Amino acid sequence: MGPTRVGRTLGALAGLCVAVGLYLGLVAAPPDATQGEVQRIMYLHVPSILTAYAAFTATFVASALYLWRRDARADAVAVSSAEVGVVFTGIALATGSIWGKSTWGVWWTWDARLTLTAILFTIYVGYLMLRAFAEEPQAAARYGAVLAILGFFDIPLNHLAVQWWRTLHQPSSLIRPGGPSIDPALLVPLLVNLAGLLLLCGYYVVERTRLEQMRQRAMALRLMRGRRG
Amino acid sequence: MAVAEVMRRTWAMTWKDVRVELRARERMNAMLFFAALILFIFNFALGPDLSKLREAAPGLLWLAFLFTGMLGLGRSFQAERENGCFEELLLTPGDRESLYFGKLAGNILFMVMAEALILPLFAILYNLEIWSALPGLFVVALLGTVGFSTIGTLLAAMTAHLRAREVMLPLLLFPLTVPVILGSVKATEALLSGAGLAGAGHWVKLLGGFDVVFLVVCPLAFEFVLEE
Amino acid sequence: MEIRLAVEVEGLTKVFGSTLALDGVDLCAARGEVVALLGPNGAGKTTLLKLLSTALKPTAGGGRILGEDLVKGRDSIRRRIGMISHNHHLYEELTAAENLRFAATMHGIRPDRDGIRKALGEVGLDPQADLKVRTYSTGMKRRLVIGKMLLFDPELLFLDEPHNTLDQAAVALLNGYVASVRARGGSAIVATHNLSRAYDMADRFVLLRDGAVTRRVDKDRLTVDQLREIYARHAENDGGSDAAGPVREAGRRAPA
Amino acid sequence: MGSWGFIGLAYGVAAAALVGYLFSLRGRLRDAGAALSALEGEGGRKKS
Repeated sequence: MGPTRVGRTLGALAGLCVAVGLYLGLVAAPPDATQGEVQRIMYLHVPSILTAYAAFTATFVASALYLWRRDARADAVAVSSAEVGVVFTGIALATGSIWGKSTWGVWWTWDARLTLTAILFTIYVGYLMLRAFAEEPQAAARYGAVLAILGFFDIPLNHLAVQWWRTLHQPSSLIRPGGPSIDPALLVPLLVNLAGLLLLCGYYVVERTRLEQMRQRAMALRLMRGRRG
Repeated sequence: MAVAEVMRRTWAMTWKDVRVELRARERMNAMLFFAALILFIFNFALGPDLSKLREAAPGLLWLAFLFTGMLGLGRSFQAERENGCFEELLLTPGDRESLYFGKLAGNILFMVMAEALILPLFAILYNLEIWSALPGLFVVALLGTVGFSTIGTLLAAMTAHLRAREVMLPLLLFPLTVPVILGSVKATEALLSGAGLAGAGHWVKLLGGFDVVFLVVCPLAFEFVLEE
Repeated sequence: MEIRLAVEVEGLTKVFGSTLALDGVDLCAARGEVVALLGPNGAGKTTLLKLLSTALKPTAGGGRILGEDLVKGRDSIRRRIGMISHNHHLYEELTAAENLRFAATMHGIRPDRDGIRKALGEVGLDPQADLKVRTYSTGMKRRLVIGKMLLFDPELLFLDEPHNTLDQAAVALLNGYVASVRARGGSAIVATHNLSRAYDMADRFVLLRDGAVTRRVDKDRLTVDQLREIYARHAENDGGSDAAGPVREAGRRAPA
Repeated sequence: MGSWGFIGLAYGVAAAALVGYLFSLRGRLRDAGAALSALEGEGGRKKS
């Protein structure tokens, strides 16, 4: 199964969009009034955590579909978007920590959003390990699906708990219920970068799903060979 | 009548777990010994200066509760693992939810019994005055224990057959139960500083909400974990 | 309507990862009939038994057990079957009476004290009713499982290597119980590689190897040595499948 | 380290992660493709 047309176009679009986003974020956008240049890290940090949320939501939907219809394709998408989601969560953690160092002088602050990102990271790394440890692929798919569903219901509760627990950092400006409250000059690069990372995530998920399906097919072939052996 | 049968089956599961545990006493002994150990270790690690400890008391108390509980949850399907009783559960007719609730009730009971011994020992060692906050503490401890055990029982069933189950259970359980940890510790902190249940209001609501959500989700998911 | 076949399944397949445990097995068993599944370890006997008793879900294939669909009718199938296995599915820390009370409740039966006492009496465990099963010998544990079956009173009985490590008396009790099930119109499927025990117990023999049926044989005038010889040819080594052999099958030509 | 230093570090880490993942994905796809064609090839030979 070679790279599909969808995969290639997604990849090209993502590349283009990320490039534009980079230009806007690093060059065109004005420096932040209070934080200065370093605030540009936001154009990477916020989009990557939002992309991770999107990927984990896809994992939830695919997992529910798998449990309902036992469709191997849904399982392939579930594990793929979880893996890609972990990569983006990792980026969000790293950039958040670097941003924290530059503004508050410490690599790690128990700031609400950073803490949530860390929790998300551990939950879905646990998901990938659970799938790796389960001997039997059907069990790995089933257990993984259940864990993804638990994780999905857990995240809003985590949001509530951590927000009340502490919030050093300004409450996350973009996801606040009142909608984005930052001035348009900063908003456009943010949204372009978000689109870029979402497209890139889509491309990675499509390719990773293809890999999973090839593995599934190889297992089926080994099975057939076993039968004729 | 279906409901009566569900209740009977749930009660039979809990009765069996409690009866097996009272006979073998493996799990309770391990939990109590571990709890006492962890309390003493806190002292050695954090030094005898009580004023420092008192400030961290709610956190330490819940660390003792949760790690002892985690030890108990890890063994919740031990009786089933021996001589094939897990497969026997697969063969029982009727709903899977009663199997889950029966096992959950047992786990909650064991954890609460451990807490009932940890709390006085903790109060003595750290010479905390908990008498006035006791009713509130009971409510928070129960809410926290239910939340922790609800997901814990499901994950214990899921990791029962895994090779590295001693590692996998905590690794999966603690990140998912952060709201329980935060809620319980903060509510306990409010209680110990005399604020009463009202003072810890929103944390208690968080714990309640967490329990309700997962008392619905986990039994439904249990069917997919149990099937082979 | 009184169904004629207790078991009627086609193409039963079970895959674990990339190993094919069971490869498209057809099986029929009429009411009042005992069928023995024979084959070396790893031939798929236990997997087939677990699929028929709804402990495992089939990867492919299906059929009817006691007139109920193998997958959709699982709940009511489980109420009407019983399993006697080499590991005895009992709780060691509970006493015999407690084990029966727990198993009966989970099976959906209202256990009363004398019902349990009567069952224990029939398998000769009345004096040990209140002793922990941990103190029981294997034979006594097997008797207790038979006592459990007396409580369940299954229409279809599954036995998985029930004979190993059994003393003479327990074997007699087991064979007696299976005969009583058959006498009441019930049926049984026994998986074993103990040929002589299977010969005493069963009417028909299905030979399995590498997850597939290699031969089906009726008992009729067959002697145990003939069975041993057929078993040696079809289940042990790689002998060519004997297509022309006299194969009597309830109404359908079995795939070679 | 100046603010542009931090910006460079952040974007550098992100780029490393994304490109690294892409190469890992490409590698795994290549290996899976090879394994698959080996299996299919072998399958073919046995059938004919």
